[in-house]
Amino acid sequence: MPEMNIVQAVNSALLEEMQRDDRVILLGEDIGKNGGVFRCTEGLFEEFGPDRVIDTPLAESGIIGASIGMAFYGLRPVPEIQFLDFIYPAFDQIVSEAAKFRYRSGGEYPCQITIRSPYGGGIKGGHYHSQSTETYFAHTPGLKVVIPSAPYDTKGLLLSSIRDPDPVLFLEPKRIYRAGREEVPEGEFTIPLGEAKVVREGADVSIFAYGAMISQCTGAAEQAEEVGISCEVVDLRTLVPLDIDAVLDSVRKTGRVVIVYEATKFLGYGAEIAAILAEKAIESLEAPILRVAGLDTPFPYTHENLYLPDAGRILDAVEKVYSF
Amino acid sequence: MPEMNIVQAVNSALLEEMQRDDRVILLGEDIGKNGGVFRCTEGLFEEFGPDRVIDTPLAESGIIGASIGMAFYGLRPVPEIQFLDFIYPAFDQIVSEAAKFRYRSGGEYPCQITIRSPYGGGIKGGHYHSQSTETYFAHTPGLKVVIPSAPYDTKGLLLSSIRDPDPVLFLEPKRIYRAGREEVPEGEFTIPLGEAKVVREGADVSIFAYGAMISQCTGAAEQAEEVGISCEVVDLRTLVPLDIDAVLDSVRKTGRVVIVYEATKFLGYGAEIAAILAEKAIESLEAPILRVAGLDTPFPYTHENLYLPDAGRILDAVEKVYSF
Amino acid sequence: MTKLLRVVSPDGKYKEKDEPPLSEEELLKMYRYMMLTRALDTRGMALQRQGRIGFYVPSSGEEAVQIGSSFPLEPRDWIVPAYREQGAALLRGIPMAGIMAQLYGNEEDTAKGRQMPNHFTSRAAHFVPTSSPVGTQIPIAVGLGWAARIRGDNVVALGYFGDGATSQGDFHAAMNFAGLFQANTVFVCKNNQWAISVPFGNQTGTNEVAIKAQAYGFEGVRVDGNDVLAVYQASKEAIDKARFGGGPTLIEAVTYRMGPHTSSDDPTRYRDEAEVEKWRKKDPIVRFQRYLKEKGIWNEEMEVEIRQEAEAQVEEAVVRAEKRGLPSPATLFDDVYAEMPWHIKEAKEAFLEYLEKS
Amino acid sequence: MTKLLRVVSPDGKYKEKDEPPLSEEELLKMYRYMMLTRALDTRGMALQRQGRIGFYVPSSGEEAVQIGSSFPLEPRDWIVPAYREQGAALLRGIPMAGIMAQLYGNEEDTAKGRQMPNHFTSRAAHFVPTSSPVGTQIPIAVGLGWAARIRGDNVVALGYFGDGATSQGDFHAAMNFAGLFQANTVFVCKNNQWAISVPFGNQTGTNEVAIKAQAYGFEGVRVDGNDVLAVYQASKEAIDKARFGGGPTLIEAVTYRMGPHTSSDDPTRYRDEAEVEKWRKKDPIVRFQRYLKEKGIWNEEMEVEIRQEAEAQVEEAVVRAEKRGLPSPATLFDDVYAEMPWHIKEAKEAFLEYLEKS
Ligand SMILES: Cc1ncc(C[n+]2csc(CCOP(=O)(O)OP(=O)(O)O)c2C)c(N)n1
Ligand SMILES: Cc1ncc(C[n+]2csc(CCOP(=O)(O)OP(=O)(O)O)c2C)c(N)n1
Ligand SMILES: [Mg+2]
Ligand SMILES: [Mg+2]
Repeated sequence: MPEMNIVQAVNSALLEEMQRDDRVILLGEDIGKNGGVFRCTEGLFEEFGPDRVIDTPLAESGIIGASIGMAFYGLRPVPEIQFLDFIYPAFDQIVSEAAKFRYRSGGEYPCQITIRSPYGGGIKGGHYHSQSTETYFAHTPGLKVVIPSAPYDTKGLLLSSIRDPDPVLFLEPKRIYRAGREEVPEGEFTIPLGEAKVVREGADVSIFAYGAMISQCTGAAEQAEEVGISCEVVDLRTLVPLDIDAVLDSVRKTGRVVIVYEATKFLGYGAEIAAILAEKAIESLEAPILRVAGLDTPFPYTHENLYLPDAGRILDAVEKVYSF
Repeated sequence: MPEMNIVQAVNSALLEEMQRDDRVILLGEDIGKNGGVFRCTEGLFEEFGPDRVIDTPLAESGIIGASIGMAFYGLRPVPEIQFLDFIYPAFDQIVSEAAKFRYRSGGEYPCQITIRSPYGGGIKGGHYHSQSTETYFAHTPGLKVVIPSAPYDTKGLLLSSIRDPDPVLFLEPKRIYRAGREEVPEGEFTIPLGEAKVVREGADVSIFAYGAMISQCTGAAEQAEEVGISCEVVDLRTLVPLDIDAVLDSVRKTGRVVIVYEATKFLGYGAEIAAILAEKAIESLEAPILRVAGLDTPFPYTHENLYLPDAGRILDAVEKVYSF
Repeated sequence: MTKLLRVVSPDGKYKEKDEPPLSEEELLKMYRYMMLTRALDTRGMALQRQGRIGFYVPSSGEEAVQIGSSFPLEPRDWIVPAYREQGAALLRGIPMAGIMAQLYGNEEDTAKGRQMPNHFTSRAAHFVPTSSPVGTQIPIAVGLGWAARIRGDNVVALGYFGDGATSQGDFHAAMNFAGLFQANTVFVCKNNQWAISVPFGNQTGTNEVAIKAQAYGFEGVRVDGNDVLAVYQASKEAIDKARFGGGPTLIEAVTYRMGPHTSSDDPTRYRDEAEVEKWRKKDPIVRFQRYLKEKGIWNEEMEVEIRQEAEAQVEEAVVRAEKRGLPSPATLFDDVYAEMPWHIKEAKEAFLEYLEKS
Repeated sequence: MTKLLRVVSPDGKYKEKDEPPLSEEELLKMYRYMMLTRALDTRGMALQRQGRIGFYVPSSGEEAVQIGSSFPLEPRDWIVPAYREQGAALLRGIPMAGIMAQLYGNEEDTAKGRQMPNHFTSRAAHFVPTSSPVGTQIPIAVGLGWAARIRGDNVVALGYFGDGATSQGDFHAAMNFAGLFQANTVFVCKNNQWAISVPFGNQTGTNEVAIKAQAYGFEGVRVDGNDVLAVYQASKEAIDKARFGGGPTLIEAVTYRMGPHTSSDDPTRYRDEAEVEKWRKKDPIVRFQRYLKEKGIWNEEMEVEIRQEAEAQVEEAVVRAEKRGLPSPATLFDDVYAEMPWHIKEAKEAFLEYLEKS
């Protein structure tokens, strides 16, 4: 099995799916000749030509709106939004249109598109190349939201997303695009949406996270181990639908919870996890639920490392819930 | 003191503030000659003329973008978005621009605009004249979010919003626009942002809500009283910044919590309240935190009454947390 | 000012050389559908006033645009509508019973009572689900026409929108994509002079819509929207052009919204009755009737028959709709996703349990 | 095709009657600022390559557009920039030290290190905080110019954007509002032929930007963007017109992005060196130099002096910036709102406590 980083895993998934299914078509800004600003679509323009790998004008609402129409026609568009921060011209198309077609047509108009977009901090991108605004989408019924944290999962989840009959927002943690390689199968291979993954088992504290935060969490878990705290790290992988069983199973075991996400804390995705636990698992809880998250400010530049949760802050929270 | 409904309270606040401060200017669709589709700006066009009550073309991003520029120039724009459901063409202007100017200019460019918009269900408006998507805005640092539930508060909060140096999203629960009248002062009178109001005191269960849900909650509280459960109903009034003291005070007293909101349950505003309580008040909690909310589906038409929380569903939750 | 195309003059006169090659049968079909649309609108407003349906959006005055522009379409083509396209929906083959079920939001509504009246949808008729947000449908129409072009199919997408919609960013993005990628898309702007209370003169700094196509490198045409044959002619040309790889066209159909914006609107607040009166004299149905008479294929008897048949069709659908119950509450939870995820399932169960209990 | 305005030919020749009425001093000021901008860009890229700053957006090749268009502005006027307007920022009066502090995101940055390099802001200079999203600045420029008009002030807002930005919905909404309300706004489209890797020919179906103004009922002009006097001339006219109630103008300045899109970009992936070479020969600084020489107000000595002074100014700012520390972590929490709400206060306290501890 070849070793790949996340960029290569994305590329490999796209390449294979386009070979397998000629309805799959890519469109976005700078994805053609340039191969994407992060090179995720490298080589695909050469392979499939300008009718299947389309460099569009600079208009996200055009990209998503056209993708919806293409999906109705029977194509399988996989639009790219260059950075999640730039998705807002298409927000109306996503939340008012793509998300609602199946419902408002009584099931007659599914909207099978997979919107890929790099997101999150850690590349010194400041305000507009760093944000994690998955809440906007996870709060919108009709959309699925998927976020991988490693190359293997990236490929398997992206293939599932493209084949999924519902609109999927597939967010790629750009900070770890090239952070490491692992073995990724070539050929047919998928990972079902809606299944979390326990990346590290533990008994004392459950840490729930996704995307680039996973490695920070496992880092913290290792440090916690040294001081005698056993952490379980659960990678949610799919934010909608959430794998509720994985969450509850872990909490029933540990009774202590830390939720980690890069987004602004207030109403970030972790708020929903905490709320679900406050409803369904209050009797299991032995400590307050702590959230280690981005600050409730716009995303900064110079001090992004202070803004973003890291192993240190996570460990701090783990110790707090453990010693509560 | 004159009696007013919410529409009249909005109108009165706008009229007086425009008389007091000639920098205040209104812009939006159908707000001039037509007086607004809900008549909130009735008579103002006649009073202040087309330079201060401006009927704009049909482009929300133009309305909000222009308002931002006007604010920089020194005006105090109060743009109207005809229905919250139609705010998305302006979403980028709101979340990427208005919300971030103060921060990204190091404080040199405050962005004093108050965006008014009717929101919420209950008028048989289906998908696009009914939604409660306050989460999108409450999750965006830099914005304030205000939602009144009665005429008196409407006027006092709207005046505070217009004078507030930060961008405010002022959401008007259209379902109760004309639901009832109460005495509303004429002339100088404001209610500070960030202060919740206990609309009914109680000892057993805290109900947190806002907007049109308040009357459903007090209705449920009355019914609960009959079966011997004493409910405290807290009207949050300002969603950002949240009045944390009011929330914690109530929970410390009752130990049991029901949160009510019309929005989609998943990641609705109540998720944050639950998450805050799971962090700060877990020792006070004597029961799971229940949320009575809109369904996790797009907003329906025929069965909107089933979609929306009502006194019955709220009472059901109250009984559950009470008897836990 | 772009030249205004016209085939039939207000008094029904025409030059033979201008006439599109339509058979008598086709002409009468057009007329029937215009009458049917008018009958539906008249009844729809009445039903709303009587409190039997919750809301209505009349299209009176705009029958010629709807029927003329959608008449040249083939079944494999697509319509991407705004909310005032009931005439096109009928012509496209959505049955009157389906229209009425949607207006009532009852159990027979294929969309399960999920949208306000006038938000029609049909897969079979290639009529894309209507949306309320103004302008969002336009890029979708481009996507359909573009997909057809990419696949090499001679299929066209026709997108409708109003004069107000031309101010939206989505109009611009759509036009620009269509021009650049030569999508098989025809844009029909129903310039009915009003966007709720805003007259066209306050919508944009130009005094026409057609000229806006120049910003995107393709043709804009202006047509008398109350002349069904002129609309047909322009649309047929544009549709054929798009079908065979000639790229998009923007058609501005100059017409008038004779009624209120919707049943919730009171136009006397913002427009003069005199203006309405002026346009009422240009009624597209009357104009077409005069033409048919001029051609000798219309008479009073026929008129009565067509009117009665239209009214009967509407009446029958009303009777049927009123007999139907509401969609079951359980349907509220369907179709959010292809498969119901746990949180919706759980909510559904709790909900049905609660409903039973209460 | 809209006529391309030009004052100075590529070899520096000109007709006296075409020359704008600028003094020798003014001409040299322009030249100095163009040279200063070039010096900043050269150094900025180098600093990034050396890892001393994190990112840079060069404007090389676009000096004439920036300086020519902002030169006619008065202090009370406003600039609403994109991210490639450092020349205009300098001319507008943001000191080089301020520019450098922003690039370093250090404690002297008035925006407290909160944005990426090249996102300049200054209230004193009426230079609206730069944003990354393409196009969002355009409606804001309209709001400023419209407010001036409403208040009856002879104040102008000048909004910059690229050719790529013309595809965005916000461009459309802005142009439409400006045309309808006759805002005191001048739009300067820097058509540098590229939007990252997308050539202008793949951006839209027209082969120019200026024509797009017709869709909004006002004038669009095309000017040789590498001819600072032509840009000045067109901008001066448009600014005066806007100032005195004549409404907006769209200026398309045809120029070329000589460098990469940003320091993160590798243009060899998508464009031919031959094309760059062709445009390098049209370097706006060289052209202006030839003109000044032709007029007899330039010589080698002066050139050396101007260059050295520019470089020295940049160098001094670099030295200063590198001596400054980072903004204090506590500043992270300021300026979200005018007053800090409890949840930010609480996070700040916890955060500072944690920092101290660790
Ligand atoms: C994005 C958006 N903004 C506002 C509205 C409210 N609204 C509904 S219809 C309408 C006017 C539309 O005018 P036009 O496009 O001319 O179509 P017409 O109604 O005349 O057919 C407005 C403002 C909306 N539906 N969507
Ligand atoms: C809304 C949005 N989409 C995408 C991007 C990513 N992006 C940054 S600059 C750019 C190209 C801009 O081209 P143009 O407007 O011609 O300006 P130029 O860079 O040539 O000065 C793109 C696609 C962005 N910043 N904002
Ligand atoms: Mg209209
Ligand atoms: Mg460019």
